[in-house]
Amino acid sequence: MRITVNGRSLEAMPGWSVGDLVRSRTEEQRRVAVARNGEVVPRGQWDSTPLAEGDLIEVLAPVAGG
Amino acid sequence: MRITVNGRSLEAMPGWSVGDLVRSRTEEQRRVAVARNGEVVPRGQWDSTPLAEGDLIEVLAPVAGG
Amino acid sequence: MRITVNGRSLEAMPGWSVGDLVRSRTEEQRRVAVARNGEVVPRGQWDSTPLAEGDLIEVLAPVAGG
Amino acid sequence: MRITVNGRSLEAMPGWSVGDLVRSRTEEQRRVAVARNGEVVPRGQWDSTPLAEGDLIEVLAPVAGG
Amino acid sequence: MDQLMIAGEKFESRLVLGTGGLPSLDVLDKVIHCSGTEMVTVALRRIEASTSGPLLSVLERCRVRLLPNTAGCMTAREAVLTAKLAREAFETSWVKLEVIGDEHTLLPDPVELLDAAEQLVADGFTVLPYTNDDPIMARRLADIGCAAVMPLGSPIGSGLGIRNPHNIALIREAVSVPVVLDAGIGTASDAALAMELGCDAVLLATAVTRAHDPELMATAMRDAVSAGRLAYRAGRIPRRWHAQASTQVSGLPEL
Amino acid sequence: MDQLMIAGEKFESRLVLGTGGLPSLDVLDKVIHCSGTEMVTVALRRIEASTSGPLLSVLERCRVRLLPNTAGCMTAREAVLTAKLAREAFETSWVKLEVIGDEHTLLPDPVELLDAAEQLVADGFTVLPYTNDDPIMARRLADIGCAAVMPLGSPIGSGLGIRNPHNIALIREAVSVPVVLDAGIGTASDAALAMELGCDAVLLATAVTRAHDPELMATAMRDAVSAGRLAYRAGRIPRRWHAQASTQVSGLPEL
Amino acid sequence: MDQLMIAGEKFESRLVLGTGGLPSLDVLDKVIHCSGTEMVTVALRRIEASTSGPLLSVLERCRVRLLPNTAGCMTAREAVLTAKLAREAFETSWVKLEVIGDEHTLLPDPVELLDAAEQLVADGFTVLPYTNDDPIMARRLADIGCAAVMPLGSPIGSGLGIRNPHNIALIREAVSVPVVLDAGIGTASDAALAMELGCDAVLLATAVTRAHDPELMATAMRDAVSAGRLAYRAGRIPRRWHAQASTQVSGLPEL
Amino acid sequence: MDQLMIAGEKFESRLVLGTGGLPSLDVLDKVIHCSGTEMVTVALRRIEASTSGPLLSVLERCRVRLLPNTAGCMTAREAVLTAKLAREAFETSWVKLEVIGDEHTLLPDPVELLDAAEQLVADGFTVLPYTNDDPIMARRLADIGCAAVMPLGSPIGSGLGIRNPHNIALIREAVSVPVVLDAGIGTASDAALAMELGCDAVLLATAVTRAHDPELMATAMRDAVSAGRLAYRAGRIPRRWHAQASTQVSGLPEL
Repeated sequence: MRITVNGRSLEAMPGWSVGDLVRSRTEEQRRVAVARNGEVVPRGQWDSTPLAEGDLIEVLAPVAGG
Repeated sequence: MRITVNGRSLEAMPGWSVGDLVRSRTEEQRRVAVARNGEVVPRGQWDSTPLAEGDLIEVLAPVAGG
Repeated sequence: MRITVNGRSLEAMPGWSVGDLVRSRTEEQRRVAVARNGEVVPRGQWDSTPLAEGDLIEVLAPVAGG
Repeated sequence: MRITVNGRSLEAMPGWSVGDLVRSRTEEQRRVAVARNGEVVPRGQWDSTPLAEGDLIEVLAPVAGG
Repeated sequence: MDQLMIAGEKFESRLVLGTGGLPSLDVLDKVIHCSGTEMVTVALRRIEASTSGPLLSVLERCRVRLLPNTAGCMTAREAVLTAKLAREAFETSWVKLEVIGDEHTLLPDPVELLDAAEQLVADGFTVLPYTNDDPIMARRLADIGCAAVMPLGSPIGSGLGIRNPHNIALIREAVSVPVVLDAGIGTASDAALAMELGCDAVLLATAVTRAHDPELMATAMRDAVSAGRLAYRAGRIPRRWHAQASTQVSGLPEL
Repeated sequence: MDQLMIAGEKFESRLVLGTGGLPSLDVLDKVIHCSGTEMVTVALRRIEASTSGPLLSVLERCRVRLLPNTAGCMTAREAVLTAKLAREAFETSWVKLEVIGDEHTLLPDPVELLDAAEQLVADGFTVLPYTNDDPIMARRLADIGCAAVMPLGSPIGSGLGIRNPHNIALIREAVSVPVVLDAGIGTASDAALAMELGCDAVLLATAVTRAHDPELMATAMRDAVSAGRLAYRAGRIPRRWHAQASTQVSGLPEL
Repeated sequence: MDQLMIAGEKFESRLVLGTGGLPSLDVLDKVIHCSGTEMVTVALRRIEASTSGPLLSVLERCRVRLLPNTAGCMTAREAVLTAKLAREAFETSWVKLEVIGDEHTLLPDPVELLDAAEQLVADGFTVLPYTNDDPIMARRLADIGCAAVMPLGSPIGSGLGIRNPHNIALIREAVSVPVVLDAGIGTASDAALAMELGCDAVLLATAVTRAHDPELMATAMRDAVSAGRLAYRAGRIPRRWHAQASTQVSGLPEL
Repeated sequence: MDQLMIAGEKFESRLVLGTGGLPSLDVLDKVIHCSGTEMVTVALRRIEASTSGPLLSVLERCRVRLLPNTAGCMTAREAVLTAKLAREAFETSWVKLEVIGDEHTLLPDPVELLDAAEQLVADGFTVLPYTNDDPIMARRLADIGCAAVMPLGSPIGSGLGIRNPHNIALIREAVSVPVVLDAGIGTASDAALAMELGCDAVLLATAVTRAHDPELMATAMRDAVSAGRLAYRAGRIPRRWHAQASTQVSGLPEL
């Protein structure tokens, strides 16, 4: 199942959820936000949100800003 | 038939047209423009545009402007 | 003996010194300065400096200043 | 006879005048001014002003200026 | 020749003159003549309040292009209707588009302005919008098809000159249509500065019409716009922190 | 007519042009012609370094008054001697008196300047001193008999314009002789501003001679000085915090 | 006490600090401490590019309110989505709303900004929009329910200070919500001026983070904001054309 | 520590306060306390016109150094005599040397000032001259042995701020003694700017004493001088024509 995460295309494990994806990227999940196909995925729905073919995912975290 | 012309309410002669009204206000009709109920009345349609009860008419002419 | 003190002409007691004059003007003599005919009269010489006919005396004291 | 002309030391012909010197420098003598030992030598006195040992001469001419 | 081109029209003069504020219309033709302008702004008001007779005879005699404005409008609807009435009255599709957001500052309302500009462009008008000095707004106005952009120097009639030259220069970078500095000019050096910043023209009214001597000031503005434009084309010297001698040092005598 | 009068001499043009800094003398006559100037500054240098031939033929052809300067002098003694040599060479008792206090800023030295000015006035010269923008200095120079005062706008050749317009206006209040803004002009609006502040003339060199196109800039400066002078005479509008409508509000339709 | 109140929240400090541009995060807590700020801006980026760990531990230690921004967004849609993601990540509904119209000037796009602001206000956000210095735009943003308006002094990171103080003062007259001067501050006097113009606070980043010594500059900005606010409250003296003696003339001796 | 050193004396505060112009002396100690100053100016007047009692008790209680001025003097002779009388009265050889050339502008007279300064230096005074903003004058005053130079920002009591920052910066380059910006400060940002230009201290009176609330303004000035000094030491960012992002672009999501 091909999805795009932070601009890079990759093969996602079948059955993976947004939560699985986030955990695969960082241990520190506080302060992380996820957008899926242009919509926010609230933290509470990460595990109940399965990844689907062609998903566009952005996994974001804090940086210093002006 | 009561109409409002340039903000003042008045009794219009029955059967009067926009053209009659303009001529009653000025000999010099060049450079004059007329709005009726928020729409332009083109010069060519002045005489074929009868006044109607409650019409809001603005008869405008040039002034110096910045 | 006529002298001028701070712009006003007056009759000085015969035998008066600069010190006598200053004391007649103020009890608080600290911070006071005296000019006689365009020269400073140092505090230490007030009593040994007699007034003379026509003296121009300025008795000055502090004010707030910019 | 050594003199200094415009900052350069040179041997002047015996008997030379300021006028001789100027003529040796330029045909166009209009608009030229001469200083000798810190004094102006008026044009009219060029020929009657002999050069002397150690003279400091400045021969000046116009330039564009701000 | 260095001509101004707006919507395919050529102009020798880069000064657009507003006619409002003159003590009397008697001097209008002299003022127009002294200014050398080829385009003047006019407006429409209720016929009882108008002065059309003398005004128009002067303007026709002077053979200047008329640029009707929409002064006093505070909504896109009012401005669009006023522009259409002006097209009827003055037989021109050119319009100085003003949509005011506030009666104290007479500053333009960007939202209503963009709305009105889009409608008028779609209706075939040649739109010259009076706008704030925001480069992004200027680019938007150009993008929707305005024939020029007319950023303000400062509020109308304030005489405060160009408060933000940096923005005017950025507007010049941002758009390819002509930039006309409109509003705020107080005196000649303001107009010259506008042109030095790269403006293609200057529009002013009050600075001339309410000057102590309108004719003299009209001449001053003619020369100021010319001076500023020539200086812009001539390429000014760079600014230096220290001095640079204007008379050669070489050959300096020892006196 | 609105003529400039210095030491009893009448001038139509209020622009005095410095000739230093031109890439070549070939354009000098064109530059002078475009600027409309009637008086140009010149200097003396050692004859080997001079360019008198071409320079003078141009200046004579242009029929402009020559104003020799004392550029490069740092003491009253040098300046006075230079002025006397210039009187010989150029057959004029007019002098632009420069006594410099510092080689980086080329700012005038007030003490040496006053000393030199007094000596030259006593010797019958018509003295036009290049001075700082201090109103008290200007008044002193006028009081000792200078024919005009020439305060700087900013350092020579810096192109920084008029750094302290307030002082220039105070100088105009302080003296009755002509005030000539000298040094610092970078572009046309600077020259216009100088005249609007009440200066009687502007002296500039670098702004024109080192511009990308000296001829165009010379024309720009001619117009700028004219514009600024006319605006000064015309009487500008007051500055307002808020706006003032330039189109009448009475008769505004309800649309 | 003279506290700043935004959306019902009280602040002792009137300085909002942007954290971007520091050479390293090691000095962040010192800089925050020196500045005395109680609110700092943060952003979201892709997790690979982020530095969340150190950043957040510092910010939590400093106990400052976080103000997420939408920097880099060029449309209302991007900005609204970014604000919602930030609400998730930072658990705050406050947002510094930036919608940029141009990548060179980073100036805000008024149309997209108003659109985004309306959507976010409707969604319950506390919206602090980064806007141009147009008083009409500021009033519109306040009217649609923004908690404050944040007009620019000049382009982000330019250090050009407040290019148009007149507009900032007009904005202060035009709205009743807090006015936060955002962008363009270069040095301490710029921040003091912002407060003297009536701004309720100053937001700056680059001026501190890219200064040669960020800690010293942070302290400078703390004092500058305090100085400007106190001066605003103290009521400055009027400007005079001439002088007014600061030492009494009465009693002056004749020496 | 960053101390100010004048004539071998150390000062923690870089603000020198003039005491003239207060509505009443009751607030003087509060004003001095709020300002944090360590040196205040005083003057001498005929004893009938004086207020010495309250004034001196306050000043002694505040333990501030007294800096007598020569305000009102128009010749070197008057100024020198006044300085000597002040030395008697205040038992200090420090003097703020003022020699005024004009009663409207209260601008210093360079000729009389130099003359007086030379006499007083020769007589062992520590001379702090109030001078114009001419770098050459400043250098001459330093060269003859003044302990500091005190250039004006604008006329005394005018509140016009620093009319020519360029000259103040050039003065800082020109002399090695402390530079104290004296006269013209109107509000906090003016004082901060003075320090950013490299001044070592600021002397002001009217800005505080005639403010609507002198105590608040005294505190404002304390913070402003601190802010400007810190900013000067911190090293400000360069000015840029365009913007520079304060939030990283790398990692920007595609939303």
